[in-house]
Amino acid sequence: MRYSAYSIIKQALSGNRLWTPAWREPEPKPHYDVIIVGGGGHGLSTAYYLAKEFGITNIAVLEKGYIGSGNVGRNTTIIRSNYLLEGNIPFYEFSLKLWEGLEQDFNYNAMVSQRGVMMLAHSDGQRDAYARRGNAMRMHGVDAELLDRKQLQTLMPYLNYDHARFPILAGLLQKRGGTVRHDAVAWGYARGADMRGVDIIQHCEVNAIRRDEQGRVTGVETNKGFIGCNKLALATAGHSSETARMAGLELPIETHVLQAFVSEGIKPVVDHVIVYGAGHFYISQSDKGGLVFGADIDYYSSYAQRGNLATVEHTMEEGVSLIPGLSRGKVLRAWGGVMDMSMDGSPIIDRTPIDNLYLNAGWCYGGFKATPASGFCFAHLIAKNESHHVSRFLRLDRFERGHMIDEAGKGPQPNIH
Amino acid sequence: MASLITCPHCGTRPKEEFSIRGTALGRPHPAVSEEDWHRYVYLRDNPKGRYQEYWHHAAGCRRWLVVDRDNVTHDVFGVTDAATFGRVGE
Amino acid sequence: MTSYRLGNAGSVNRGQPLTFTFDGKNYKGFEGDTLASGLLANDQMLMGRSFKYHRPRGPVTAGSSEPNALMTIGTGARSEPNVRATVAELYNGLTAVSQNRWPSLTFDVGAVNGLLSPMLGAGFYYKTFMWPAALWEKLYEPVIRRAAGLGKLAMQADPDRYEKSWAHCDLLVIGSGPTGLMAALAAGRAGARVILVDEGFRLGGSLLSESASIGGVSPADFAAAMIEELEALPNVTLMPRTTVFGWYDDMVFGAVERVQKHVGTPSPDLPMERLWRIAAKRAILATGSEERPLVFGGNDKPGVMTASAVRTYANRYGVAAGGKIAVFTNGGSGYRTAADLVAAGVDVTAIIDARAQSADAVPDNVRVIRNGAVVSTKGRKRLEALIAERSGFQEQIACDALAMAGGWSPIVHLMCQRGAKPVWSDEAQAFLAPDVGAAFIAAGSAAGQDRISACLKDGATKAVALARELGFAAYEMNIPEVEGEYDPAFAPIWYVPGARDKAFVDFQNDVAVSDLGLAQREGFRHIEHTKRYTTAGMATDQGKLGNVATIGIVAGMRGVSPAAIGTTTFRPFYTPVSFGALAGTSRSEHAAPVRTSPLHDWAKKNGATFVEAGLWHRSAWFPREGEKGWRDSVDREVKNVRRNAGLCDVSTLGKIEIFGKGAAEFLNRIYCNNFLKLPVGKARYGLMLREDGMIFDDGTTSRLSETHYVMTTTTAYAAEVMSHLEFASQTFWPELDVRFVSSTDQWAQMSLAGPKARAIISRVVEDDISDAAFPYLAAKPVTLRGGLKARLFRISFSGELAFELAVPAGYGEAVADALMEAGKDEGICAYGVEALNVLRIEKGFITHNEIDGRTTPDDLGYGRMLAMQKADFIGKRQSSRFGLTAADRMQLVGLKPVEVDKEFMAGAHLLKEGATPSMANDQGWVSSVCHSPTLGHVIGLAMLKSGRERYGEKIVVWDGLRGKEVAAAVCPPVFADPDNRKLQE
Amino acid sequence: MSLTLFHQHVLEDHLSGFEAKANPNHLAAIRRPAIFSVLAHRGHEVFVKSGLASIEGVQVRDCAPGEWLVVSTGLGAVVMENTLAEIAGASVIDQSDGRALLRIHGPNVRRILAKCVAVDLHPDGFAVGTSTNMLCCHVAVNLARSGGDTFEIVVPRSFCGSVFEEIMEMGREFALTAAFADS
Ligand SMILES: Cc1cc2nc3c(=O)[nH]c(=O)nc-3n(C[C@H](O)[C@H](O)[C@H](O)COP(=O)(O)OP(=O)(O)OC[C@H]3O[C@@H](n4cnc5c(N)ncnc54)[C@H](O)[C@@H]3O)c2cc1C
Ligand SMILES: NC(=O)c1ccc[n+]([C@@H]2O[C@H](COP(=O)([O-])OP(=O)(O)OC[C@H]3O[C@@H](n4cnc5c(N)ncnc54)[C@H](O)[C@@H]3O)[C@@H](O)[C@H]2O)c1
Ligand SMILES: Cc1cc2nc3c(=O)[nH]c(=O)nc-3n(C[C@H](O)[C@H](O)[C@H](O)COP(=O)(O)O)c2cc1C
Ligand SMILES: [Zn+2]
Repeated sequence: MRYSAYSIIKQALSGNRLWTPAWREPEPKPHYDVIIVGGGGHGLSTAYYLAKEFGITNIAVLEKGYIGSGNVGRNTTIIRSNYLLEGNIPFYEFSLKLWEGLEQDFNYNAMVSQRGVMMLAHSDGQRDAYARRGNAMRMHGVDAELLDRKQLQTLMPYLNYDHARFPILAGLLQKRGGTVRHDAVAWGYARGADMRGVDIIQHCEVNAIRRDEQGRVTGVETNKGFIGCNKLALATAGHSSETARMAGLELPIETHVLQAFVSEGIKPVVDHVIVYGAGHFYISQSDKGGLVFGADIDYYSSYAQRGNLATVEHTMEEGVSLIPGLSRGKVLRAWGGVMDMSMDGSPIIDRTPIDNLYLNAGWCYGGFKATPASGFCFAHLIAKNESHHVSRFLRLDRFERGHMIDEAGKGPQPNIH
Repeated sequence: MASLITCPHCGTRPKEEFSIRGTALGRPHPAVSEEDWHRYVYLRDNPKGRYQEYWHHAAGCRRWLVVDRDNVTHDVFGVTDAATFGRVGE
Repeated sequence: MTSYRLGNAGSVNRGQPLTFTFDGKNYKGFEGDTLASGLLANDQMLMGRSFKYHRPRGPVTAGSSEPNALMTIGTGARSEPNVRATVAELYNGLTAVSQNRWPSLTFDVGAVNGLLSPMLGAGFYYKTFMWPAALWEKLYEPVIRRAAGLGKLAMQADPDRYEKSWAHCDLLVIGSGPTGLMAALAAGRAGARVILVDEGFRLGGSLLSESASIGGVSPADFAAAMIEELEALPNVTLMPRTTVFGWYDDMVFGAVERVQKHVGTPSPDLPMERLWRIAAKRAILATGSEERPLVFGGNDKPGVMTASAVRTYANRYGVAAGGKIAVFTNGGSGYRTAADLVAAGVDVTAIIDARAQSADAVPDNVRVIRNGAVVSTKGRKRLEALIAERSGFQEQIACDALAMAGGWSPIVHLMCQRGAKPVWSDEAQAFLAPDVGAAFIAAGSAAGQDRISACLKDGATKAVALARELGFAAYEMNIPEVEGEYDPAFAPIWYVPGARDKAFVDFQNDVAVSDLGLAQREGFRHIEHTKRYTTAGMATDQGKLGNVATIGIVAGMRGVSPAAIGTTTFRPFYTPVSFGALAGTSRSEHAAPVRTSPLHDWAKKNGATFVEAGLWHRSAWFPREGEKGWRDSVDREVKNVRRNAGLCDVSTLGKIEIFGKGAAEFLNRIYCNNFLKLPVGKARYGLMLREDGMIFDDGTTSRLSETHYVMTTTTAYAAEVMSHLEFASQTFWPELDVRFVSSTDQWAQMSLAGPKARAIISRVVEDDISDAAFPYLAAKPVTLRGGLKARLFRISFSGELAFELAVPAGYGEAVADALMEAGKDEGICAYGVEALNVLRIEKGFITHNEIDGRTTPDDLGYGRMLAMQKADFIGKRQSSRFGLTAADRMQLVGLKPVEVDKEFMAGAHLLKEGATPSMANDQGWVSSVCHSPTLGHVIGLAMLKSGRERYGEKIVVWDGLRGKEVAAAVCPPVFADPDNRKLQE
Repeated sequence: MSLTLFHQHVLEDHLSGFEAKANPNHLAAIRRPAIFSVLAHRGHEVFVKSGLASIEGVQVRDCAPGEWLVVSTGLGAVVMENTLAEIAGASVIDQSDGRALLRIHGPNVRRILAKCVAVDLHPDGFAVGTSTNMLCCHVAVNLARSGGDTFEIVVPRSFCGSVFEEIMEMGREFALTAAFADS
């Protein structure tokens, strides 16, 4: 069913009784051309683009929980392409372009809101680093502006200019950055994929990967039985090491928990996405009025979707330090997501040494914004067996070759990227 | 775990006193193969469940500890000084 | 206006009247009232508007699960939005205003949304606002965003203080009803350290609201006696006004105490709120149970409340919820409510009981409609009547309040925050607390006990068991006789269909049964999908009232048991917690501790401007009269250092004392260059790599004796380097005899640089520091004239003849003064980190601008330092990877503008002449830039592809971000004294 | 030329302005304690520890296995240095200027310190004489119980101003006062 204002009025007149499911609940077929493990943003968008752009529709997406139960449903919804390195900028910019046309493309309003992402600098060194980044973006045709303190004071008068421990000196603004409604992304891609014949199978957990004598992947064992496939694509985010291990593969990834928070609904006060450079705090306000924010990870390995009070407090300390006016607001809910922190902080979209096995992983806390491009490039890789040119650097063997894409410059310690 | 860690030297302390480094791996012999070095520096078993991890008691005794824990339930099974970890009977 | 205050009922202090305002109107209440009870006493039932449809709303509860009666309390910087009037303690002068309405609470334009409600059902926005695409940004989104939220946040700095505290106990008891009081007393008498918390401003929980006789006295008097005994026990801490909001790993509970939320003029010596982290050996969940609303058309009219709320208003606050109150019940609670109201003299029009029969006692003269149901309601801003139905016949019953009793749900929230899910019980028709192990157990009503007597017993028994487990000699408690308690048993009904009006499950978010149906039809069948699609349970009350009904109704629609549907995930916070409390003192200037140098005061009196460097405040430059800006000062300082001498505070550099017979070998493995043969009395520059072959930090290490070294690190990496050394020594090579301790704070360290440095220092130091006796890179203990022991290093970060003198921190200021005095005739000046930066750029020395975690020694021209012949050093094996040795890597170069009056800035990128700016053409970037007073123009350090082969090449410094493009010449990265002649002088 | 050099306490600026009269809850900043780090080398831990225990007029504070701070308000740094130098198997370094010594006591001292440290200081668990490193007001310090309701905190000098101010803030509700003391 096509969604529009017309369909809403028409359905309303018939008591909203005739709406149909956004996606089917099929039983798995014995065999698919492509099986995608993981019904998160990346798995669903991969299925969508495979069907829509590359003509492959005999696909199953297997999700162990409900679709969107992973990180796509628990992130702080920030989208941007303000990266520094050659391996990342073109990829994230491609993603941002796809976001810009997404609603029309999949006929679902995911509320892409290009309200601007502001990254604040609190020292000369940091300002120089942002200048370097802004110039790198500009070189690639990506929008970037460097604002000084005065301009910031006009744009965001509520920030802490006068009593800051770390003064606000400048800000790197990407106006085209912003937020997207997280759940709608999963649902929109799911609906779009389902309409094109993709089987979305929820509550179907992959427990093992079956390989033939040559070592080629032939299918997966699940709680719903064996399902065969020609190609197997892993898009399991924080669980990547677990699923890759089923094929005997060890990854440059450690799993960590990141918390996120939402405040009570309040009237609009924060118009942009703001990132605090003296800490790690980032914040935006949802269309319902909740301030959505987060900061550092909890630093220890965790597969539990919940975090620690010390990190909660630390987040609020940074928040109130940056925006003193938050103090009398109230935090409503905290949750966590488990993330695939990679060894250089950048993702992997690649074939693996194992035939028929494709990998999409290592998104750390930045993979939501990548959802469209990740799906598109992964679909490209699966369909054509070669990397899309914007994802050509995101290779699994880059560490062995010494071509790390280390945006933070922190080296091989995943929890500090 | 993640709220309180019992340091074998200092007693029970809040997470804030520690910094965390990742899997408690042994550093390979300097002469082993490229592949082994790559594995040590970049590849991680990253199991879901029982896990040994380096924690540094930065605000306490400044000893590196190995925290043996479950990364799903967050139960802690034991905390040992890293210098003696895995060296029993050495 | 009629008064709904009842004769002498309740425990408010009638001797202490209070005045307050709501929406500008004055009201009177009493001490002990909540804002809601105060308003109800004045017949002000309308207290808020719902989020989506702006429906008029009154309170549904008398507690913390309130979804409707949210207001903004206080004014200006002290105003707080979304306060639940049902728990806000009344104080004199309180001002409250209603929210989410325009222009007023009684007349709210936003209510037109209600007319459009058929089109605004669950998820409508996902399906529309897409055409034309351009309108989304311009029209739709701004409109949606403007409708967002409930109250307004003033966004001003908070004038009040907040603080945090730890607490430790054997037993934490959460909730001070009959269960919690008995538990606390049982363990307290046994000598255990007990903390009893309750979110209420008075301890006693439901005892304050119930009518019965416990041990011959009223529940409230019984509670008072218990509290008196508890207060007298030194090992028991009572914490009213404290909400436990979260249960974290290792039995740490987060709680927030509202220290001064209830006072008109807060004391500056006390915090507004205090955050508690309670580390408990054991805990008892005695949080009671929540009465469920019933779901029928128009169940959200102001005046429709839970029966226990109506009872609480009457029994505790002495307020009648209405003049004519009807009761809709599925269990004993409705009858008890009717009885209490009748006893207080309130008119009860009817009890509508969903059940065919029951054993509950009916108060005299009250009509009971059995097998009945309320199908809909009349009235707009206040309930006027209800339509009851029995066997197909409908009847309108006039009433201005309706007490609904829909059964009970144990409050198990906290126990489910660490992953365990509550368990559906068919018998209790409720979700019960999960088993989370022996350390944290539920008791009383939270554990499904339904009578006061049972709660008393359960609390006592469980606390005794826990206390004994911890080794305390606990004795069984005498459980007082309870008379006149009622039976709260019930028979669930999830939904009464039949009305045109919406039947709400989530009041604040306006989620109605029809939305739940739509979600099921559209495939959002998993309860988490249902929640996310309809937003049921996502409002400020987090579905405390409505979630169980939602689950029951969805189960009904699907023809399964609620057990098959399950609950959504329970998360902190139990009730919303202020940012302020969670942030505590760590905010604004106190966001992080400040580190001050021992030369801070010296710099200050010399007029320094300070800059933050990590946690430190460092002197940046020293302006003098007549200088127009910082550049003037910095230029002067630089020139003076090159011509005469300057004194710079370098105390912030990390200093690590390294001891042991294994220290030499250890350092040799830590640094990529050779350290084994460093002689005693000498310093050496070293590069430390990470294991991946990239530079980690640099600095000098000096050998003070065979087995004693002192290492200096950069200011920024001091802590990391220390941890790194400890890591290496404790985990890699514990067999090496080496020990460290930081002495950063012990020393005031000053760099004295410039051609006249030696002359000046020799006036202060007794030892011979001639070039022969104290050559370049000498490092030795010295004695100052007068006898003070110090350390002197002949190292330079400026390219000039320079010394670093370290003296015990307490003498720092005095020694710096002495040096300034000694150098007066030589023209000494103080210089700051800005001049230091210029001096090092002129000399081509690197900092973390260049070592950004992606550079190898060779990138910086230090390739020869890599002592690959060493058997081992950190970073050795990964250094030879292709990507780290490729010929086109970026290498450190210098840059000079082709036209000397042109300037460029750090952060610019590099392009070949004539190349268009694009990623493919990117040749590198500028890492450090300064105006060089020595050369008279801007100079820069840059990382350039194959840079060392390109000296002499003309290159474009491209700064599109700041609209600048300048031609520059690539040159070696050393601008001043390339042959190091000055260093050797 | 001989120099006469004045020694500055790090809290010099912070403490001027505080009333001289000590309230029941009081914080004293000790003017010139001698404080040394002692590090035992491998295999010498027990020996060094007993050596330290035999020195009179000093307090030995536990930091880590084989690491102590030796504190004295009576002995001067020179005497202390010479005494410690006699212990074989130990490395010793003067930290008297690198650390400040704060002594806080009073009936509410635990309530105040509970806002500064996470460690349970209940008298039953934290006996007189106990000492250990811990986080206090976001800074790593060494805290010791030196008497019934008396605790001593050794704070790195550069952080001392921050820690002092924070403790005073936490003591506000209990009218905490502060002053210098010589011992
Ligand atoms: C708190 C938080 C905040 C974040 N904020 C941002 C942000 O602001 N901007 C941004 O760009 N990114 C952000 N991220 C990162 C982003 O959410 C993730 O990188 C991204 O969602 C990961 O891709 P995904 O959507 O496919 O993952 P997921 O949604 O996690 O999908 C993976 C799916 O695989 C399923 N799965 C796993 N194992 C199996 C198996 N064996 N069988 C079947 N199914 C399986 C999981 O159940 C899951 O649904 C944030 C992440 C978190 C946790
Ligand atoms: N479960 C049932 O079926 C049922 C039904 C009707 C009445 N009752 C009655 O309810 C009473 C139950 O007694 P009880 O002692 O178990 O509970 P209670 O309701 O008397 O006390 C619970 C207390 O816990 C506090 N609380 C809840 N969550 C908190 C938190 N997170 N932090 C701090 N405080 C919190 C509440 O403010 C309340 O004061 C009995 O009188 C019983 O008869 C039970
Ligand atoms: C961007 C965003 C906004 C959210 N806003 C709300 C909100 O307004 N109210 C709410 O209860 N939860 C909100 N949540 C949190 C969800 O309820 C939920 O906690 C989160 O998606 C994680 O799922 P889980 O708690 O079921 O594990 C929001 C989540 C996200 C990602
Ligand atoms: Zn320790």
